[in-house]
Amino acid sequence: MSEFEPKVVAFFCNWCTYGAADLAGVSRLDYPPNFRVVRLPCTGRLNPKFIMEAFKRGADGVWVSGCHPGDCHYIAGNYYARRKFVLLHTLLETIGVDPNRLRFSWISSAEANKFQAMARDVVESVRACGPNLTFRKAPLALDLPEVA
Amino acid sequence: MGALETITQKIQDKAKSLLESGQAEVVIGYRKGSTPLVAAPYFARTPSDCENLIWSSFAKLNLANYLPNRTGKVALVAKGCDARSAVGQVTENQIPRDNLYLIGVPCSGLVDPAKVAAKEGRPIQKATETDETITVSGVGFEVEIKKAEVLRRNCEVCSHRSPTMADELTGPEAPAAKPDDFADIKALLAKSPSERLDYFQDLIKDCLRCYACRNACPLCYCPVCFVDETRPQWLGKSTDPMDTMTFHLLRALHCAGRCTACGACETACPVNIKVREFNRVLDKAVQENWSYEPGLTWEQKPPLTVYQPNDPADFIK
Amino acid sequence: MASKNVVGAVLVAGGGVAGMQAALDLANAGYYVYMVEKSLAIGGRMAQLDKTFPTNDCSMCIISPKLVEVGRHINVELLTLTDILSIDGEEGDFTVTVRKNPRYIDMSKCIACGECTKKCPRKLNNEYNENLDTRKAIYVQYAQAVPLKYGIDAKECLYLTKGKCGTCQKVCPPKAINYDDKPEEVTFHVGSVVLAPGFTPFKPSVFDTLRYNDVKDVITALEFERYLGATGPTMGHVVRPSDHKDPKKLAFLQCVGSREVNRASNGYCSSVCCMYAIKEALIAKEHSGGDLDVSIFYMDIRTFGKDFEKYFEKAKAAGIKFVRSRVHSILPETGGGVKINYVTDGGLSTVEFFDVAVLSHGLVITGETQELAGQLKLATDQYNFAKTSTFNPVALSRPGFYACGVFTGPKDIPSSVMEASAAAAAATSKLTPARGTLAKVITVPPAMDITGDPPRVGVFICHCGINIASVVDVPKVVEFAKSLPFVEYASNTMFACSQDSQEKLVSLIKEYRLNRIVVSACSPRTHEPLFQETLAAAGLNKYLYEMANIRNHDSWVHAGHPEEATQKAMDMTEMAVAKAALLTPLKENVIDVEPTALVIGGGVAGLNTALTLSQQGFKSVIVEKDSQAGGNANRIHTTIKGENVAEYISDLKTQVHNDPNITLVLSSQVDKVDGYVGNFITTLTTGQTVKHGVTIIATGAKEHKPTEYLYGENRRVVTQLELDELLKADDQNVAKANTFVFVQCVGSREKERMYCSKVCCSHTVHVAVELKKKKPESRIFVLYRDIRTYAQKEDVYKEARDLGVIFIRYDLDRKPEFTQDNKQLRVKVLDPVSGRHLIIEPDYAVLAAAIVSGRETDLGMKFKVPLDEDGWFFEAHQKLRPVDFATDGMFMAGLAHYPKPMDEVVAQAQAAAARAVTVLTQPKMTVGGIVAEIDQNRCSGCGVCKAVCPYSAIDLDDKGKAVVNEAMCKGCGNCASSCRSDAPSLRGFTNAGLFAQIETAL
Amino acid sequence: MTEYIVKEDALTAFFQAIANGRRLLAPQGQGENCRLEVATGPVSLDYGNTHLSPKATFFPQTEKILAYHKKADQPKYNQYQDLGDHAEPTVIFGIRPCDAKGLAISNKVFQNDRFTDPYWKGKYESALKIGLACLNPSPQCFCAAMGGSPFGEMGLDVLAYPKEKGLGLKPLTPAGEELVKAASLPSADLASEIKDLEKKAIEAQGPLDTYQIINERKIMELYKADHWSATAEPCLGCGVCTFFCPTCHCFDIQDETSEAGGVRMRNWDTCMSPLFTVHGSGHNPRPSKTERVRQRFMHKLKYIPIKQDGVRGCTGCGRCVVMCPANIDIRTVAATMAQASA
Repeated sequence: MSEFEPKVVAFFCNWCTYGAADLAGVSRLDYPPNFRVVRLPCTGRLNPKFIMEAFKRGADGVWVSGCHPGDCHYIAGNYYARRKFVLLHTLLETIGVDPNRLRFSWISSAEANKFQAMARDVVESVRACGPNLTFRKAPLALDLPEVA
Repeated sequence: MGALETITQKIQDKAKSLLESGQAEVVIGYRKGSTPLVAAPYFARTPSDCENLIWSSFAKLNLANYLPNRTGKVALVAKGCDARSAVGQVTENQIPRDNLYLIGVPCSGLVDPAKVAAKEGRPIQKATETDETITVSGVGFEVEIKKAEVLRRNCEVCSHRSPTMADELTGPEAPAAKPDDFADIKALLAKSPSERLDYFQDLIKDCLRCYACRNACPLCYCPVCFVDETRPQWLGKSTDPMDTMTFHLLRALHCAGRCTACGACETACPVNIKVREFNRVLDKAVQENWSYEPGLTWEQKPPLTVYQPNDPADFIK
Repeated sequence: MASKNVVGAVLVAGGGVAGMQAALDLANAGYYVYMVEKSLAIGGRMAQLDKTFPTNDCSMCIISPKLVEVGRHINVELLTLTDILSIDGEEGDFTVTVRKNPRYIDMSKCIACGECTKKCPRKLNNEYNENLDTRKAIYVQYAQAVPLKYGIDAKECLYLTKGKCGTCQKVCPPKAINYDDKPEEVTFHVGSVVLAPGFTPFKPSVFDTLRYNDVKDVITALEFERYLGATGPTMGHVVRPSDHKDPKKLAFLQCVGSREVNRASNGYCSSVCCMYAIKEALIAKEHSGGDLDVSIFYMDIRTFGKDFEKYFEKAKAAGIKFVRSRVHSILPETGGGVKINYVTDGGLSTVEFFDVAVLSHGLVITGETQELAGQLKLATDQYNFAKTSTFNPVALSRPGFYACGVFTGPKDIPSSVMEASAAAAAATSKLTPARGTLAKVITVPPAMDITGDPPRVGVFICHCGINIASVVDVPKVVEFAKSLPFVEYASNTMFACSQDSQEKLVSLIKEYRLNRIVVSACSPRTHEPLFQETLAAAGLNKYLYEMANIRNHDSWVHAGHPEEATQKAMDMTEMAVAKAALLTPLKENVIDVEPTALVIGGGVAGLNTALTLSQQGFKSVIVEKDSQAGGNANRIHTTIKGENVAEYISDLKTQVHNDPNITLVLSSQVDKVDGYVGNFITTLTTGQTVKHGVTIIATGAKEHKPTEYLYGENRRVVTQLELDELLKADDQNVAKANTFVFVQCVGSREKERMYCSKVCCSHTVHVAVELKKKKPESRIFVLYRDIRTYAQKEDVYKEARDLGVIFIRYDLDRKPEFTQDNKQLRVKVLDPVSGRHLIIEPDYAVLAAAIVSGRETDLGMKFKVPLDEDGWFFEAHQKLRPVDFATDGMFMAGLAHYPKPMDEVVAQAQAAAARAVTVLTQPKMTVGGIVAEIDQNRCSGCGVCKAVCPYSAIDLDDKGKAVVNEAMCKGCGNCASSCRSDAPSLRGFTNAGLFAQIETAL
Repeated sequence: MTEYIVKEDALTAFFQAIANGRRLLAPQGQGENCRLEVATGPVSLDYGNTHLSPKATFFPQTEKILAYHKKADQPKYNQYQDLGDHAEPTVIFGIRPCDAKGLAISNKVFQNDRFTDPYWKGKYESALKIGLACLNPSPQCFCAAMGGSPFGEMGLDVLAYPKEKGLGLKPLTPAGEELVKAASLPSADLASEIKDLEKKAIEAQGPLDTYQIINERKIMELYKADHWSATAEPCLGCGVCTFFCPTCHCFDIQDETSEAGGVRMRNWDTCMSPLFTVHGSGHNPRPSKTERVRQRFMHKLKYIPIKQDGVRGCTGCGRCVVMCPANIDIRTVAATMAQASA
């Protein structure tokens, strides 16, 4: 059996963390290819249901990252987002979703190294959790049930 | 006359005078239910209707649920949690303050029929109550039970039993119950994540997705609920456990910082799911992070509509 | 002048933050801008900063959108690597000759992939990192540089100097290297010139006792800033330079090269060092986990700006030590670190060890700027700063020349930005007839109607030379793309962004009737606008476009994993296609703009705003609640430069009175406000209705009424403004008086008003000097906490001391004590130098009473603009938008924003006018695009969206349902994620589109 | 046919015999928690009624009916394939007569001269149904008023009733007869005992004589009556009544997709939800709860009787009466319908 490769959905704000990822590219800072980025204008756009949708569809992990508090391109989007994250984080952690599956971070557009380190850490943390078998929708059964 | 009768009398008198004076077009209160252990919503529109109004420890629905989209002046019979919901609805523009008159009932906690049924296994044909006790009877039996032993979970712990925001109180303030210390949630947190997940998945395994919890909730007045959305219809309509879980998690998130622990959701649940378990996780978070309790003033701003630059969020790296 | 033709273009010299702001305001007001920058890229000093005070905003994060805006502006012509050779002619029509120095790179070909740098063998000091690490001979100035094009350092390149190497030419994928590039002289015409040459940090080498030259652990603050920077030599890790160990103790030495006339000959205060030192100290502590011991050695702490005093308090609370002492020498320690000799406040000589000594060096005008000023015959002061007047703070001594930023005096970023906007207004005050004559407009064909058409997606996968294709199997991605739903066409392209690829894209859109375009290439942050323009040119709504960043986010970072990278590129392309198929054309609507401004407040700020707007050809209505205009300035005698304020005010009033563009409504206030940017309707308390496109709040502030020091009990105790009134009236008692005591910070910098009123110290030293000059035998005492005569005002402080004014410092816990005995005032104060109490019996005690805000909460609510906790109006961004409100069409000027001296008030007023002109100059405004919209069937009217909208763009209509004002929405999507029933959706980032991306990501 | 007796000590053997290798569903658990489930523990004989009606056995809340593969390497990809009727041979013991009647009513919806639903048919016809008559009806019970009886026989193969800790059995169909015979039970004549017990049980329910009036009133008279908005006013619109109702049978067809393919399923729907009738255009013919509540009661008490030869759509099981969070009691509503003026 090949080693488990986690699938992570990442939500980045356009102005900071997406920029940091761009800069990491410019600086050729390599990191694992395990996540797919959904670009948002602002972490304030992130509806908690997006995170639920990612898990529901079988993501092994979710990573949300935006501008540092105070740096929001839209003045206060990340301040409002932060309160939502507090609730979502608390809720998922309490109901038993391994906290290592869900990462929140603030990475500015200048912090390419932080981005690289965080990317590695996210993937390794999720890898350590193993495949998400419990907090997802079961894959659709597409064939006739076997007749006894 | 016991406290229950006194309150009932005061509700009837107040309702009558409000309707007669035109201060209210309708008084929303409770009537006696058609089956045991039930008090049902009642809409009194004429002074003579008012004699059907009662107060009882079976008055488990939150009548603030009937306020949104209502036009005209309305008076509401409200215990502490209901009044706080109504205050929340005013701040959320669901009813103008001027259209609302709160007849406040100091509440000593309501009875949980499931606990009664668990205590008395035989089918109950009839139930009566005094201030401290209820008496249930059926084929060949009659049993008296202390109310304190069969209170709803949310009534055992309650920080605001008396509706201090009410326009009028129908009795002296009720003795305070101990506030929710979330001891059980804290105990749960001591368990492993997988044990916790098992616990919550088991909690909702019977859920029918009937959404009675939502419909009984005074906070759930959205014209279109997220579970009913199409384009994208992102939440499945089947009884898939993850879809069901998603419903409960998101409903809890939507109620966060707004829930007054009235317990209407659990009352309405036809399969006795402790729905509020999810809400309580967030009640705890809201109190701990932002020291906020909803429905205590007319000016309060729900916690997700404001922020502080130094809000705590240590988990964000 | 009026008879002559004027040129509708302006030269902006200098590409720092001030120059950029001036250029943008000019270009957005309808002028063509030539921006000349000496170096490879714009950005200036701010691009080197890690964080900015007092908000600790990430400097690069906030400046980079501005860089991109300048870089892409159709009416800003960027001339990098360019020197100004001559400027001839006069205001209205100058002939400018410049030399464009060779870059040796064809900018139209360079894709900034960095292959050249990777292979270049020549390592050199990296100036961007203050030479703390290295760069190559072919390089970009910094990663986010604009233009993002490489250049060759001709003096160091092996090929250009020795004819050997040529590696870069070999490895450059698009063949952009041109070793034969030559300097080129270019001549163009402009109507006026804005100089924003900036500064260079003072080189501390002249101070041999500070040992900067030979001790590694003595560094400059800018070097330290680079250590703090995430893109710096240690990636933000604070180290001791000598051994790269974690430092435990850090010292900042203030006023290195400032307030110093012996070695440095810089008598002025550099204005920013106190704040940047506190910032660097705080950030360093943050980076080191808080255990770091930091001391700041200072003479006076000058935290005079908005929220600066709180920042200072925060630093003290964080444990940063402030030591009042000027350090005379630093000695190296064996094994690293330094010993600092200093004398404490109490006079004790002390030696203390520190790991690193950071020299807070001042700001200096460069030799090149001095030369340019000389060549252009512009008057400068003894420190080479440009000479300006209080009442015309950005105009230089020669008509047609204007300046902003540090050239007119040391200042911080917001003041520079304010001046930049002011310079944009002033520089075009005579060019109004030519507005729009040279500015270009983009014309695009009408977009085709695709209503009801099924999605037909075209996918273009870019090789980016070898940047993508060397890692990602591009043909495989193309084949995969062809299999995706709705994809009608997919192909690969060598350079998607090249001119020929763009042309091909246009023809393919037509040939295949493509109505959605996906480009898998590089970052949408840099390239989306380019492709969107191409879509528009092809008659396709530009929002029917989606990008997959398979270079920056894929091939560049997964070079070692080609298979995974290919899979990722396929997934990213699939995600983009899934979202693209759900995109809809976004409408941009046009709204009318009422070309009138409402100016609230008729003080110096308001009057200047209106006059500046009038010069630009716009009408304004000034509302003044008093029965006369002029505000606080009516009470002021003279400025620190000695100018007569009464004459100035009377002149201003006459100008306003005679100006047909200005209506002054006295004894009136704002009653009711409707509308939004472009279309406000305001009713005044006089019943008058004003239709206006923009609003400028210039409501001023007032002098605090002291509640201490016997004020109101003894008539000899007066406030600063009261003394000015007495001086203005030639009061005989004052003339006869022999002894004056000035008390500073009365009501400022205390618990209930934790801010510095900014103007009092300067005004006090000015008045003290005036009094002393009039009557040299008079005895004048100034009781102060920190003297804050920032910038060139320091000279007046020095003059006061030279004239014998006595300065006695007091602490907040030992305030001067006032008593009276039979009307005789007696002031007792502890002299910290002698340690003894002094008793003064003054004829007048003058209290520098705080400036307090009008706390115009009600006005703020009417216009939906916020106030901060001290009651000052709250700007959109403390650094980069100091005169704008977050709400579009709303601006502020003067003391309503924060206390400031008159020259800064005038500059801010001009700046507010300049910002307002960018709105008023457009007869129609385009709104829409990526904005939110509300599905009212889903709206419960709960108001969450309204509460969380940072731009006040959402309101509830008369049915209680939310509506978005497209003119004010900025597209953040906060409403869409906060609504429980998804009534708002953000166009371009709809739930459906994002869900589709999530689905295809997995 | 004759009746039979199961002695207390023969119960276990009896259940084994009737199951005969088939799946046996029987009441499990006591009181409120009593459910019809695969019998793994002792079979309850003393319960009011099962918490849920037995309809989910034949008409599951979620039933997957068709599926397709998206991946080209899978057989028949991009073509829908039937997922079968999920039927298996089953014996159900302990259905209350009201519920059996409810199933019979639904059966006419799913199988009639115009239409046959294969998924229902397969499961309904592969199940043998043994009812358990009620000796002590609960306060919410009113089957008699709805034309049924605590000893009603509609839809059952065998009617059982508790007798001296054992059972009395009355086969009702040949299949029922065969089933009971297979258990080799002593026969007895229980007809008069059944009659007496039935009379007693009916009397315990109390009379409800409004139905006849409803039957006689014209549809539009009932429909246009002025009480509907007051009747609906307390309704929360939750639809618990429909989920628990033994005769509610409405469903919604949904597709769910994933990267691998898609599944078409049907899920219970509820006419109490505005979504039930909302059109693609956004128009909703039943825009408020007044129309929806009226629909439900008119359907149960007027429309179904018209379509099913007078058989009322409500069987009087009383679940909605107990479950309705707002205590909207169909008995009260029926009384109101009988009296209300148009």
